[in-house]
Amino acid sequence: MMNLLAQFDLNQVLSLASEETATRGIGSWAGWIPLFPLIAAIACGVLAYRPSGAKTKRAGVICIAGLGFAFVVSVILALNIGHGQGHVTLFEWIRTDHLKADFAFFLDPLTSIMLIVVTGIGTLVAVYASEYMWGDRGYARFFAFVSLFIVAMTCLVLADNLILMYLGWEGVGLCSYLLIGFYYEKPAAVAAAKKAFIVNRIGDLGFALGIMLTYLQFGSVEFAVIFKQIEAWQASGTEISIAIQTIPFLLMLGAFGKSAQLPLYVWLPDAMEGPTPVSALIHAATMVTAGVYLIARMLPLFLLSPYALPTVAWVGCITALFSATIGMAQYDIKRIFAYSTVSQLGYMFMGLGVLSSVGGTFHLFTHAFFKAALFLGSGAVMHGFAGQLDLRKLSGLWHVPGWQIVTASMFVACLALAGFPLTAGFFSKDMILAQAFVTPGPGFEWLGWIGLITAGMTAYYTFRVFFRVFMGPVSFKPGDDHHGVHDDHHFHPHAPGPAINFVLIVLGLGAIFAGWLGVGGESHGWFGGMVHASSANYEAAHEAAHETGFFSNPHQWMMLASSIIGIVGIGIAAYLHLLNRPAAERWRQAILPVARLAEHKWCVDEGYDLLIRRPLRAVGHICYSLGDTLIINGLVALAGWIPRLIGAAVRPLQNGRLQGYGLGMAGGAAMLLIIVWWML
Amino acid sequence: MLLTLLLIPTLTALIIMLRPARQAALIALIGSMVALVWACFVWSAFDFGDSASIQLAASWTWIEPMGLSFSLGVDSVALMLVMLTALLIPLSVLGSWTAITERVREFFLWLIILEIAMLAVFMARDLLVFYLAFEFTLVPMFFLIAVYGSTNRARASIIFFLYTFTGSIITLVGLLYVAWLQWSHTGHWTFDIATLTATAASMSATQQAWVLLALCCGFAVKVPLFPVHTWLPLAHTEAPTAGSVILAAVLLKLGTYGLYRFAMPMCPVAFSQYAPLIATLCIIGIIYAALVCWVQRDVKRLIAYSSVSHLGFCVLGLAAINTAGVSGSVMYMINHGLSTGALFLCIGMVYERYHTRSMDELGGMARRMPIWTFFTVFFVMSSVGLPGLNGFVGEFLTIFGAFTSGQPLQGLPTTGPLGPWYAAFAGTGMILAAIYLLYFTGHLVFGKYHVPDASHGGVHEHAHHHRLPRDLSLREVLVLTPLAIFCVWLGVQPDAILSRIEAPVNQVVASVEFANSQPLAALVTEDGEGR
Amino acid sequence: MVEMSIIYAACVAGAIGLLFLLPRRGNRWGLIGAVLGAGALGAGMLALARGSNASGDHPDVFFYVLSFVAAGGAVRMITHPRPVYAALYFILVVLATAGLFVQLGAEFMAFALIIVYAGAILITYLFVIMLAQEAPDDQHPDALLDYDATAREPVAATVIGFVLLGALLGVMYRGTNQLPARAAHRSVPDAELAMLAGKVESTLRDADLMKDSETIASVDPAARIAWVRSPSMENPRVVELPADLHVANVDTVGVSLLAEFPVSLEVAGVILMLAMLGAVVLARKPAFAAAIGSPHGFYVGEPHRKAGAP
Amino acid sequence: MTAPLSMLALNHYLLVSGVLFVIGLIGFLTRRNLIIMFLCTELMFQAAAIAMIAFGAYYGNAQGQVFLIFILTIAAAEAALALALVVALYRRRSTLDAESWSELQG
Repeated sequence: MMNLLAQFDLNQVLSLASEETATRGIGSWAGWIPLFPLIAAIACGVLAYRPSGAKTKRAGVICIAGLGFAFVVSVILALNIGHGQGHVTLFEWIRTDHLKADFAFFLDPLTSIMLIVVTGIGTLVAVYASEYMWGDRGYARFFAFVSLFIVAMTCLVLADNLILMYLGWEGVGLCSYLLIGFYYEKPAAVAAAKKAFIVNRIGDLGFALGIMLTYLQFGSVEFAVIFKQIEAWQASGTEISIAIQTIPFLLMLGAFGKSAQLPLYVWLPDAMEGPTPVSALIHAATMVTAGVYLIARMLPLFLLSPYALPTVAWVGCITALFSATIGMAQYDIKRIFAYSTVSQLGYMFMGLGVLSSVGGTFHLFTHAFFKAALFLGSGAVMHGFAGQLDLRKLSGLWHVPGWQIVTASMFVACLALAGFPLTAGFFSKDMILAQAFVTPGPGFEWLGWIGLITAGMTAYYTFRVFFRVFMGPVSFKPGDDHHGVHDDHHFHPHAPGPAINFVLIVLGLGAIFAGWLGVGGESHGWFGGMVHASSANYEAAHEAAHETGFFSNPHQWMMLASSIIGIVGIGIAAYLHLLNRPAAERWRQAILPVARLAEHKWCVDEGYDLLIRRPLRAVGHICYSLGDTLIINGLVALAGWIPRLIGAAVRPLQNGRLQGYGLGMAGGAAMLLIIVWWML
Repeated sequence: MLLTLLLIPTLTALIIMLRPARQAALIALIGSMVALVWACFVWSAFDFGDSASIQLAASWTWIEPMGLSFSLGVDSVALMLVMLTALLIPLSVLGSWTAITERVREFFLWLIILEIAMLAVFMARDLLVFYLAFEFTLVPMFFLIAVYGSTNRARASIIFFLYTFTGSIITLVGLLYVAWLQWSHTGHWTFDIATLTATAASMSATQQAWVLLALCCGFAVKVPLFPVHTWLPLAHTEAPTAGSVILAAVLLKLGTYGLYRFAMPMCPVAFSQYAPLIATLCIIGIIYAALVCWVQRDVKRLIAYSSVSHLGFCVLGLAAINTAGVSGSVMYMINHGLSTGALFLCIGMVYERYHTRSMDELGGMARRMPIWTFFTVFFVMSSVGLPGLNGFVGEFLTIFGAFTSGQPLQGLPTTGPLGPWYAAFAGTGMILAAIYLLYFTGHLVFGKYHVPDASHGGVHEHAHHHRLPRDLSLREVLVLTPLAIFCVWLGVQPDAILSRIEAPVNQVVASVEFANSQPLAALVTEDGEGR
Repeated sequence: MVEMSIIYAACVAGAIGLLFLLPRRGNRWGLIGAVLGAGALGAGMLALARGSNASGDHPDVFFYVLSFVAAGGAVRMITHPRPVYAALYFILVVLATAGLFVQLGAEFMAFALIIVYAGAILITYLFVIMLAQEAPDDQHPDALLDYDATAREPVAATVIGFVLLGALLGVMYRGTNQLPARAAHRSVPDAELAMLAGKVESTLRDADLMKDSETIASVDPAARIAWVRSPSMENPRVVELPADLHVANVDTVGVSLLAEFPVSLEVAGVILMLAMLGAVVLARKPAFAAAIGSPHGFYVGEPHRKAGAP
Repeated sequence: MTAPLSMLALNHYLLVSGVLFVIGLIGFLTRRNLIIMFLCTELMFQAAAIAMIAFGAYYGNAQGQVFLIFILTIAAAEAALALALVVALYRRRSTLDAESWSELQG
């Protein structure tokens, strides 16, 4: 922090000069971004432990201030950096002989985008939570953890070397553990928190080994050095060794762990046990996108090995399809949106995989908005209806007074998620799918078609929720946790307050207009420019491939196809869940076995438990009972037991009879004499 | 200078014996605080410029013909461990202020004598002084467990004593063989560690192998390496809080320090030959202990097994024989001391209130003891190895050392016998650590609040009317805060230690590499020629 | 050299013989045992004799008689069920040994043995046997006690005994030729006379070669002359020793006892005194212990009723 | 003094002494009557005495006999004490059986 303060001078801020001043000067502001949330975290922490902490709203205010300031700084930085880069070293962290890892920040357009998303959504969620969490005993504690989370996330995004990114990586893991387990008296929440942390840790191991391998191959863990080395190799055309090609796979393991992709996605649906603002912030917009950011950041490294990106693409695609199927069969609104997040993350990975880094990151950007809106909307519903989240027990909220804003924002967000034309989701998803059809790669066409089908499914389950909950006849049953005092029969939901409505409106607008950022201009508007200027840049040959014909130009063609698919999906959802609800039940009966299996999440959780957790515990038991107590302690006891055994064997010799001893003595004498005789 | 550091606790012990039992705790605290201050004074007097050489050396001849001399001296690695000991003793004295109700004077007496023994071990420059102190640490620990332990303390203390004692007897044999070899060369007896290391390094590979086996027997038992670790859980569950803290924080480090000070420099060729074997033992230890941890119901036993698993990392770092690995292992010794010591203190505080250690009877402390929860979760995160806290640096460097040892680094070959696969398997230890420590936190800290009914809700009535408040008292917070501060400081600024121990670590690694690069060391026959 | 193989055969035969002789219920093989034993001893002697290269003449016939008597007495002693007879047989053995001593020219010791040993020690044994006589029950007082009638582990004892004997003899006979060489024939016969002034004086006075007033200055046994100093003359006069003046066995023993082992003599005296004191204390009645007030003292406890009785 | 003993004669006496000694030993080991056991020890003394005298004669000096005197004193002392003990033991258990005294066992 020392050299940070030295460079801060006021005129620099006012000058807002162009890119070239965006070197050391403005870059040093990056240090402020994690600092303010850290101060907020410590302040809220202190508040949490003072008995009066829970009574006042001060914690919420501090947190919003901290995050807001960080957001402002990141916006200023984004405007200033433009397409340039910035670097600032705060202090030396780990220095052994040649392993150098400092607390240093590296700024480039990709980082700015991520910063805006993280701090922006963070501030909005903080505002939302200041009202939503009011009245809860751990109010200050909640905001302490949220601000700590933003600190860790910003460190992750701003890191200039892999080890600092690892610090952020594990830091967000810790905060998600603390926040999921926020209601620590609910055993389910504690178990979900533990599950999240452990599954993340499995991914982190892959990430750590990846870091070590990069160090081995590149001699350093800093991006600048790594990218320079890669350019040098590409220029000189040196052959890429197998070891370097394995690095992306290890990093991928970390990314899939954090962004809940197929093998390690099980923790995200359970993470819904945490309070809804947490789900919105961490498990929809920011933390889960860390994996996408990692791959985007290290794209040049991924490009080195021919198989890395296709694997990413295919894993993303399969996860998207898989979780979409589960999403369609769930009843808990938050679980549905959790599976849809997993599926949309699949899309982002697919985007990166098919070399449409712009598409992937843009989808990340837009998804952050409308998914946060969806979660906060369902949070408002849960808050209003005393924890009720089952879509079979809620209907027709549109007509209930005070809920119109929530319904409107939910409608817009659902449209965006479904990929309805001209909404944000539409543009980003279309980019990914279009690119899938264009980039040459193993089975990428199939990728495109599966993507289209999943888009349809997404549209269906999104509007299934919307039509069930918000449209149709007004009938609802309240949930079980009555922190609202009144009992069942004359329960009337209390409408969300101004803070929640304001946040929902902002996010709703974001869901619509965010799309326009990526449209226009030769390469996907402002957003495309930013991404191309960053390390995630890929001079795709596809620019040239844009012939003029409607069908030959993938984008126009894809826009048409995906909008049709979207509308069809919405139509089916409308028919089944609005106009003819009993028909939905009949259809379900028709495919009952598959439906019930999907409701049980294809028994993946039970499978993991059976295949991994239970055997490991069994081995633990065996090791403890057999290994430690029996064998090792047995051996120790044996060492003690042998002397006793020998003692017992020899005792009868001493039987007190005089002549016995005489005999012994005579025998001994005889033996001696024989020996003497033998020796003579 | 160093002798006074030993004399202060001796003086304290004397005063404790003279003064009435009521004041024993206070005198012990003052004495150990003075020792800590003096240790800081030693730290300032220590010139970190050439931290590899032995400084502040002083020696008094003890038995001239035998070459025995009471010589003290310390290099930066030993200084770190001296500081760790000096820091932990006052904290454990403060930690067991109200825990001990009868025979108070002897308790603090044994604690201070233990401090003397530990300081002597780390400061010894003479083989016999080292060995004497190494053995002498067993005596106070034995009494601490045998007299102040819980239910079956007698068995635990006996097993603890005999187990470690037999191990270290074999080490003595190894050390004496080296001393004798030195005598057969030069004709006069000396037990100075530097000269003995020189002669030992010139031994033939087979001689070194045997000496290494002997040394490892003693030190492996002390660091509980995999097959010989069963004494630790027994000793920990039965030891009083202060006993477990010191046992976990410092006594286990005697083993790793011994390996670092004796095994590596004295038998470099054999060490690098058998390093893969040692590393495999460590990895088995890590995974085995972690799995066993996961099924424990007794909290202290769980943390004891976690120490077994963690110290597996520490020795793995040593076996990697490169700067990153060995400095990581030294960092690990200090970090593990801080975080596991603190965890034992936290458990001790709960034990003082509810007198139970089993997770079945106890749980959900977060509701009633928020401050305690903060500290426990903090130290759990530190020992899980969360970056930003001290655990991470040690763990990452040891695994990093294992990963890069022996691998060509940008073309130029590096020395070291291990490889990426060792690091990969040791890495699973990180996951297992998360599993069992979160299992522990999930039961004890979070979850539903349930308490053994006998202790009527935590406000505990001691025979001596120490009414302990439900959450942590100021004294207890005072015990834990310095440890927390150190954890954060070492996590964020590990350079404070890393840069200081760089020189001695490089020296040891260089000596091992040099020995390996030599043509097979000329066979040093018993009659001494053919050097 | 001695024919060792015959010796060992003799040992084995002797062992078997003795085995048959040892007391056991319904012992019918006694006679054969005795014959076998005697034969074995004879064979042993014969083996010694045939090994003729041992120089020197054979011991005369008395030796054989006495040794057979001694051996037979000893065997009978350990095989006879009645303790009194055993003691008496032992006295026979002592007498036989005394005879052997006389054979060896140690007359004094022979008689000492008979007087001290047979006379005193064994008589004490007989006293004790009578004192501690235990009659099994009143009806038939002379029934054999169980513990007297049967030998305890006869086989093991005999085997070990005779193995010991074989080894002993083997070592001795192989070792005897390595004995330190004897001094050549005694250089000076009757050398002890130099020290036995009294004896010389009394013989000379008996032979009137010395007047009462004279005293002997010194004696030179080699030249068989003695110097006598009489009050009347300055230098002593030489007196020729009578031819029949020889040193008897007693004299040599006396001289050797006092000249070479004076300390041992004193120690022997002390031992005897201590033994006497010990015996007195051991055999005292409890009253003595009560008198000195120590409950334990050497009090040996009440005499029990017969073992087995309630 | 008679002529010194010849080697052959010496061997003879040693044979007799050995035989007597062994017979005494076997007697000691087999007879269960305490008194007879002690008597057998006396016999062993006797055997030793023969050997002593034989060697004395073989070497032509009286040391053998002097030593025999000492053997006799020891035998006498031993006999006295042993018999006192036997009487005491007999008083305790009114039996002379050696088997009855076997408390000193492991």
